[in-house]
Amino acid sequence: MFKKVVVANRGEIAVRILRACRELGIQTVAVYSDADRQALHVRYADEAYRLGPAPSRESYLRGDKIIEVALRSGAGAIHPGYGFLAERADFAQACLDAGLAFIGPKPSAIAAMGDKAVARNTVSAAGIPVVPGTEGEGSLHDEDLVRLAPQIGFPLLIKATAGGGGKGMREVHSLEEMPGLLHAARREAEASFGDGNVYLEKLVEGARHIEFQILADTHGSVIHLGERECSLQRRHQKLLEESPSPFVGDDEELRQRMGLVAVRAAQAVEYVNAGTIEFLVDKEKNFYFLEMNTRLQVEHPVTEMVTGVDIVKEQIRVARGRQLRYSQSDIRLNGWAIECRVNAEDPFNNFLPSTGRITHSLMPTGPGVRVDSGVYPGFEVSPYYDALISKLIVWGETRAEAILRMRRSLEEYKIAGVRTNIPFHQKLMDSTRFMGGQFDTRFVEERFSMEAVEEGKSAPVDIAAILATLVAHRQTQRAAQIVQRGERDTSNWKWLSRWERLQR
Amino acid sequence: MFKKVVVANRGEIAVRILRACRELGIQTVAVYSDADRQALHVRYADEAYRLGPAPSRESYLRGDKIIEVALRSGAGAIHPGYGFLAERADFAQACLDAGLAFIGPKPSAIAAMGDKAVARNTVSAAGIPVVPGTEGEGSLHDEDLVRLAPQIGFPLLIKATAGGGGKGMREVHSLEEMPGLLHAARREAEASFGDGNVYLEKLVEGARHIEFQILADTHGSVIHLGERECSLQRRHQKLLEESPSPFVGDDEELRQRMGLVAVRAAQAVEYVNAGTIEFLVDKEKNFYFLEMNTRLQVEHPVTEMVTGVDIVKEQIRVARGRQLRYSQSDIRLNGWAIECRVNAEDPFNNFLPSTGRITHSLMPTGPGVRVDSGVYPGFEVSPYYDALISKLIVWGETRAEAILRMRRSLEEYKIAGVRTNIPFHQKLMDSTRFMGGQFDTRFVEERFSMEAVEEGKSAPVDIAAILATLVAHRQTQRAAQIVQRGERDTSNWKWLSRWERLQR
Amino acid sequence: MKYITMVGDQEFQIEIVDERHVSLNGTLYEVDFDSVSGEPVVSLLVDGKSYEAYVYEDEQGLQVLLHGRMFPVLVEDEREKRLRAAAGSRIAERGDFHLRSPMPGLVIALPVGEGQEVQKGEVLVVLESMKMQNELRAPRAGIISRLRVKPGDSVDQHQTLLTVS
Amino acid sequence: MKYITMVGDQEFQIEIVDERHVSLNGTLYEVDFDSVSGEPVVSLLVDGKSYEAYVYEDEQGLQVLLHGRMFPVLVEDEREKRLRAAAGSRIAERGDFHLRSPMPGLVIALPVGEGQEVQKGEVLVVLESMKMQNELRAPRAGIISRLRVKPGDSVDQHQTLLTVS
Repeated sequence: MFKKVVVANRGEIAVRILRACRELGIQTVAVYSDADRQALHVRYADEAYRLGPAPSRESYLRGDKIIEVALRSGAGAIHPGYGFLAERADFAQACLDAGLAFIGPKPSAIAAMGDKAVARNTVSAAGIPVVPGTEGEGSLHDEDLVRLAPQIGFPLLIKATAGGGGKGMREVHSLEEMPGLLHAARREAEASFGDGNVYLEKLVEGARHIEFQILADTHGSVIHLGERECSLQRRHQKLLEESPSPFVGDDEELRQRMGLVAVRAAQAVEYVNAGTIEFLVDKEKNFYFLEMNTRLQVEHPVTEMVTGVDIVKEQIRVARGRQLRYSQSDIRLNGWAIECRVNAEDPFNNFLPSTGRITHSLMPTGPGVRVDSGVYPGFEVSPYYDALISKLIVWGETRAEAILRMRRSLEEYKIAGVRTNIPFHQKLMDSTRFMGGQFDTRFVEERFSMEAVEEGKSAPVDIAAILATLVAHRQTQRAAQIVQRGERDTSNWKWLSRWERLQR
Repeated sequence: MFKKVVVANRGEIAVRILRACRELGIQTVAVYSDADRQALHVRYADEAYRLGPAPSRESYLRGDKIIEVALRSGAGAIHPGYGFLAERADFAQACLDAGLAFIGPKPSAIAAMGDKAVARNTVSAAGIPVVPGTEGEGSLHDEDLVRLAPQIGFPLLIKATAGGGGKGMREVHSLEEMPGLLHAARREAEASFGDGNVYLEKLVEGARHIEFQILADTHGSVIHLGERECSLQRRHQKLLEESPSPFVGDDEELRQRMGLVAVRAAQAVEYVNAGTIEFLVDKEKNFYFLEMNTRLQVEHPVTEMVTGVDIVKEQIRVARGRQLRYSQSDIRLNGWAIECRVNAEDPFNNFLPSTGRITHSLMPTGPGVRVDSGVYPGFEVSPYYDALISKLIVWGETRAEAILRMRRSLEEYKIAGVRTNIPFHQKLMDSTRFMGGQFDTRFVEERFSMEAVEEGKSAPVDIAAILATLVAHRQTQRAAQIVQRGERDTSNWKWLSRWERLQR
Repeated sequence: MKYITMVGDQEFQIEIVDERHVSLNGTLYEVDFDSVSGEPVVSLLVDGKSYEAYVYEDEQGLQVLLHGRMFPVLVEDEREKRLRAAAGSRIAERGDFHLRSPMPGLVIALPVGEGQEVQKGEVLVVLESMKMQNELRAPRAGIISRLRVKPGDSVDQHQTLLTVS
Repeated sequence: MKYITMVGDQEFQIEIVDERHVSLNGTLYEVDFDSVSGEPVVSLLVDGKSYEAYVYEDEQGLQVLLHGRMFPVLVEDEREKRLRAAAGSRIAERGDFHLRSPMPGLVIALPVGEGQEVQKGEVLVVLESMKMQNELRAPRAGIISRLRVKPGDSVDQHQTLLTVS
């Protein structure tokens, strides 16, 4: 049974996994790129080894080097986190070949679910409904896809076969758009996954994105930990998740039915360890299998908060060959949890990424608040990796309490040095549609605006005016003081600039 | 029903209360001294009013000014927190007289329990066992106390009648020591509470300090939320608390019996709102009423973590005249919680207080971790108030998990600018007696040492040597560079100092 | 000191009376203003109300982020206001527009060529940063007078990518 | 650069070979040393092992706080060590001892008078800070040659309170 784990990732998820290992008394090994020497995961691990330059291809995607680190350090297992190598069957296999435990599913299950088209075929064969699309057609050329598109009907989605996280995904509303968007989607898929294959899928309108967390051990137990509502997305990137889903709500029968289907989907590929079954749910509560993520999800904490299950620790126990510590009947959803993804991007400037050194940070704390963060004051947010710098998760006895708690936490959360999307989340918390639980996957892009003013909310315009004037006044005064000083002793100026030269 | 609350406190507890109000949709008013203009409670409140200069007597103890602030701002209630005015019956009465709700018990209950001697008499009359002492004798002069001391027997404790938090408390081992220690205790009591009265109490040896959290509403319901173990103290100041108590452990019968007595003690003074009954428990599981704290406790979060009850919100609801949301049968202790008090004091230098500006702070986060803090980087820790700057609370499914989680959290927690007692807690977490739950109220002072090396723990002396040498080497090199610069252009020096003058 | 402060298109007459007093459109307020948590976070007490905000500088003036809302603000004294009124706002419409990179990244595509005419809103550059592809669009119509980068180039923040004339 | 480093009474021969290499008592280690989170927190990788510590300076040398343990360290090069050996450690035992306030606070009591003889460990000053009364004791025996404060005085950190000769 392994006693040392290599965490083959970075950022908040690497820190999350390191903490779980440490709390289980397991030794930890971090790997890092040149951009991450000072990163938290390097600081918190027992050991840390450099992989290479900043770009992922030369560092966090170098499975060979990571396995070498594991062997060199005497580790017995590798946890891939999410992204990077997490859903690469060849990497999982290489770990096993090197005699290392892979903390995740078997390579065969990753392969079966990793090719989205094969996955849809597999679960479809097991009697599970899927969204109509080109599943099971294998790799298709552009001309085939253009030919098949009208049969599926518009609007439809182009999706990367190897995809995830909205990368390589495009929405198509007419046949004319197809060629250009196919090109863009393949380009992004190739850049992100090294695989430009794409497939088509019907776009279910007014749909909710609801997913079920699965846990499975090597002794044949498969359970689900209830659902997560992930409909709040922008450019197919999730921004906010909650558990339970306000759409499923009190419909315990729907929850159990979807949960059973999720378990069956996992069983169809003899799934082991933690995984997630994603469904699209239409307004009539019809649900369709979308895909399975054969790894830990970014949004796993909301499930942890309402079930009390530490998913990462459970992953490690399963990988050690233990039985699950819970049976399905132990799982109860207690209260309500919401997660806001805090991204280094500017919501007032088209959500463009923001990079730079974090000069200051004040995190919200107190009862019912959890922050999973990978950054700290002094750390440089680089353009090499994704924009997620922290996750703010709150728990409340009810959804209303959770929303109020999230509001106060967002207001408390201060980050200086980079812009973040915290104001976006604040705006969302104030929106009546969000409060009412009335939103679908298109809500953020189509019905939400950073500029719109909610009814009944008066903007403190006068306070903004006073604040800006006080800041401007201070700047003017400071400038004036420098001039005054200069007047007293005019010879200073040349020496000041000389001094500045010395400082360089 | 009030919609705006004045928080008559500072530091972490003021922030804690502000958060609860905000999450209930209640407007908040902070008060502050000149030392606290930039404090978190001022930043987080909707309104903030200055009370006066830094010393408590001129600011946070000015009940008249605080009531004036409440009236001026249109607040309907005052939450006193702990310390300062929290246990002053006259202040509670003044609030009521001004038409303000006091978020706490009735003045009569504060008075009955606030005079420790009267309190012991009251509960004793209700058939509750108390530690032998000079209870119910009223104010005694030194000569009376010296006369009564041998009847109680040594060792004994001198305790401040108006006391709490170990202030004005002294331990006496022989008659000869009495006069000097009486003098010291009265002096400290006078300085802390404006009341130099003291009484004597037998010192129960090998005793545990175990307390029960009480909640009572205005409709006659009184429940307890289980116990807290608070035996780990230094100079009668609690340092670490946990719930449940490892001493009570699985003895559900003892827990229920003590809980019932605690409820009875509260009922004896017609108690309303949150309060705590403190017991001394000897090795044979005999327990004695020690005192009742008629306010929120520093250590309330451990109870919140295991019961899921938000005690501060419940306090506010009770003050609004609502019924308790829980009956006794709803209360279950789930898992294990531990709180470490992080004090600005140097454990390697006799725990002397440490003040200064916090230049950097990195808080532990992640699953099961809660930090209640009143400081942030840039904030100045002043000598005017107590040394508690933050509380680190963790929850685990078992005590073992909680300890492992606390260890990793303490190691992660970095504070620069002031020294803290974090290393003390780290040392405690590693001690086999703590891990085994084998400690009494004397443990820290008598059986614990920062210098002692735990068996099986090898100290990384060589790493310390390398670290120090690298730091020293850097300093030497930096100094050398400055000299080299100077050599290149000797005329710089005079201008450098001139520049420095300009900067002043 | 007197200022004319524009928040969006709302104008305020603000006088900084002394350290502790500000008048806004003739009404006097007691204020206590402090920088906290390092720039750009500031704390303001106005007649007892407590506000916390970020105040950023940009080319146009100041941006105030308060309660999750961003307010663009222009603060001027009388002299500055008169100068600006005299100069008019002709500059922005004419002359060259230099498209600067809003972040460090990798140039993925340049769908335009030198000398090409572009419409407002047209995609000029596709830039990859933080694993996302971002489209940079033309803020106004014009002609691409100069391309300074090519696909595959790594660019720094604020680096000029191309010029629209 | 070669150093003789004492941790407590353990002596280490340490050579800083280059940016990335250190030899400790003749064994070569690969190191990566960085200041993180602002002074005084440092991060050190030694042959892949990751350590984080506080390194403080005090009058005696450096203090390294590592894994919750405090190590007093003295780092000297050959020349410094020889100088110190020559000077001996006579100074500490003789001359005046100035009791400085370890923190800002209020003098509550001075149980000693000028000219009074005191024993090692005897209480010299009772100082209140952070609501706690702290007893400052004599580090060695001697005579109180000078009292610089009286009860009721507010004192700053490092302020001299009295002198023991």
